Amino acid sequence: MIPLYWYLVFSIALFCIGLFGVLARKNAVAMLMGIELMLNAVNINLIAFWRYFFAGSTQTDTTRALAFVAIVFVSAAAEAAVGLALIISVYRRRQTIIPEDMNILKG
Amino acid sequence: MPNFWSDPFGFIIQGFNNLLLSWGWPASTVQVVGDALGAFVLVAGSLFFCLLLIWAERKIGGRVQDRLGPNRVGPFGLFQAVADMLKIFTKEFVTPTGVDKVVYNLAPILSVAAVIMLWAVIPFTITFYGNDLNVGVLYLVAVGGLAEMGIVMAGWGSNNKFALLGAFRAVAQLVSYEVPMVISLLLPVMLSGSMKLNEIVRSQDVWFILSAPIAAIIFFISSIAENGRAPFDLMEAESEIVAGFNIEYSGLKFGFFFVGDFLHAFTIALLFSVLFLGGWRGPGADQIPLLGFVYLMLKTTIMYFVGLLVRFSLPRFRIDQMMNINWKMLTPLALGAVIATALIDKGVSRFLVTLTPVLYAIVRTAILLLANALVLWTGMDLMGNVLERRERRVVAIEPRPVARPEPLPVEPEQSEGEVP
Amino acid sequence: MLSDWLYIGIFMLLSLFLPAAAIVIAGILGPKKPSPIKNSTYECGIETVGETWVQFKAQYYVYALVFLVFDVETIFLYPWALAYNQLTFYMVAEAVLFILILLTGLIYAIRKGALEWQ
Amino acid sequence: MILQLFFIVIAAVTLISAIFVVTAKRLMHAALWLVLALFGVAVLFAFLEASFYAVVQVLVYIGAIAILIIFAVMLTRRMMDEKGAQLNKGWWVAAVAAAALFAGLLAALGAWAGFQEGPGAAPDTAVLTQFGIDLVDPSKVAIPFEVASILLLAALVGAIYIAADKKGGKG
Repeated sequence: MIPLYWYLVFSIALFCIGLFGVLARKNAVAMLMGIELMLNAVNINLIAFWRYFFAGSTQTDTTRALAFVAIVFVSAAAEAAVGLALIISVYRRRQTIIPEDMNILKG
Repeated sequence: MPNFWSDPFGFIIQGFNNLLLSWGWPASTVQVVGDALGAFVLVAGSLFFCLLLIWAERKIGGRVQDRLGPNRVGPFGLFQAVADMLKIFTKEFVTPTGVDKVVYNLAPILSVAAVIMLWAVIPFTITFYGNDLNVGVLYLVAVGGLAEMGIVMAGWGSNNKFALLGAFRAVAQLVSYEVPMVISLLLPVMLSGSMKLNEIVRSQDVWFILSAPIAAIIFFISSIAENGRAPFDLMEAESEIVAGFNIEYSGLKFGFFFVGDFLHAFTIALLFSVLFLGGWRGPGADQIPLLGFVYLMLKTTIMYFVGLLVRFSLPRFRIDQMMNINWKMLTPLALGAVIATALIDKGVSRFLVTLTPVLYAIVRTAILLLANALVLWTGMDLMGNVLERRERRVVAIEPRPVARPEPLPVEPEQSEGEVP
Repeated sequence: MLSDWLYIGIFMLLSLFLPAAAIVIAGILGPKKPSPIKNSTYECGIETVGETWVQFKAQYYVYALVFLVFDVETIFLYPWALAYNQLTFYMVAEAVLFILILLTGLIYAIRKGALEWQ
Repeated sequence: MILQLFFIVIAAVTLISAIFVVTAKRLMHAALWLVLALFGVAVLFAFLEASFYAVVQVLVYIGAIAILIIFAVMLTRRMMDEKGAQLNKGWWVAAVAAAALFAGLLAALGAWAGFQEGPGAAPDTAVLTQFGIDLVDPSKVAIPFEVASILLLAALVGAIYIAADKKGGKG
């Protein structure tokens, strides 16, 4: 069977790739894609632990992990929705979505 | 060993498994090989079944529009679709320049695969069903969502301004019509207590169209819109942007968009009859599975025929009307139906528990029917004056273009006698 | 559980490969006579004007956005619908509150006119 | 044994497509690679026998969020953006930081005791129904259930207020 640490190593790798995406990409939408990858890595981690420790067990509340994953889904969706809305409105006013150019506050 | 006449599918599967086991293969590989073969039969079968659908659609379309439809090739024009298939197989693939190779070629395959994958979970008879996935209903909607990805790829991949615009209008329509579909599918799951399609069919002693008519209507309308047919066929409408997202396709790639289209029309009827018309249920369907299959096909052809009638008789909606229908009528109605059914059914079922099971089912269905009628009436009433008020205001503002003759250039009076 | 997904996986692979095989066969059978005119992008016959990347209205974004919110709402509603038969009236009322909160979101979008097709 | 082979193939495909998401030159390619990566994650959920979340992942991420991202990519296109380098100047600093984090987390993972755990008992099919009951059970997870709807409402209202173009389709 597949030992647990395979899933954990995979989710760490996916998380780091997402982090690299957020730090290195020039385009704001591409940064959001990096964030989506990181959130997916978190989901994989949660469900791996749920499956290996809580899934078939007879403990009382084994579905707490599932609720946690549902909340991660909701926050990822809300974050993507509002983030992209912000990017579009910035694009509409400043005609650019390169984070460097958005430095109006610098004064 | 089920005998052949009562259950041909079960007989063949059983016979095949025994044959493989007799060769001494381990049970797991037999199961995998059986799965693979079953899947192959279903996929290839649905592709060739599409030929029959194309013929049926053109024939019925002809009759509805008071003309004959194909009748040259073969008896009643049956082989017309086969002739079309052979012709389109030898058509040339014209790929324009600047096309994104992978995305361009993957789009038609994905849009057909999204439709065929729906067949994996459909229960045909009591013994023969593709797969009893315990998240069946959500799988249906998720796979339906993949078709949108295919359309986006087609629009973006073919490097054509109009294809891009057409694709995004199509995706906007599909995306907004998936909301009422997802919400209306909540009701069969609630009433049957399981997402397995087989379980939904088995718990439909009273057909769900009786206890959740609003969900049935909304599911049917939104699946027609999801399929991009007749009243909602803005995607490849001639009056709209050239030919929608499949401009730059030719030959079989273009053909596959329409194979997916025709197959989806039949699959909608199949899903509707499985979810709301009790699938293979009918007198004697439990003992003789073949009879169950006949019932299912009967219900599906009826719903398919209704879909075709709707397609060939209704004019096309404007895109803003289409969006208004969805966001102002279908989605609130679906949410209202779920709320009303949940509250009224849970509130009332406490008092009904003393009745006998049969009476309980009848009374509960009657109450649910009443709840749906109530929601429908208030919905229509609410919708009615909201839409009217807006229409009246709009009409009042705009000057009505009345055909008034142009004011003649008024010459001074005394020049009456001159010939202009 | 896994055998279900094995069947779905095989089904998915087959439904991707069979159409692809058909297209490859059609590619082999069909004639191949490319010509620059034939390969120019179709623009009702006239030359393509300007770059292909054309601008869009924010309208499309609002539809995808409302769809996303209602799609995510179903994550919570489907398990609740599964367990509907074993729930008490109070629990059902909680879920109805959940739906009502999101219904106000929809009504806000309708009143603000964001869902109109400009 | 075959299952482990499947897992390695799926994980490799997902990681490679994730790397392409991060380094793809054209933004639309990055979005399509993201769809493939999300699909790989959905298959992994199926491996972990959380079939509800495998289907929800396809439905929500690929059906909604990927389409939203593709719409946003389309709405904010400019010819000039495509030609320039997609990675900003200090990209190697980011690469080093990510690699350091990867090594650090691996070390922490190595130190953790419960490693040789084989998978526990498979979840029975009623776990989803139990999850449904717990969602509305006040003593269990009813509060996050309602808070999630408020979060969704806030996201919907905020995003609509920001995105709806006020000057009549100038966007």
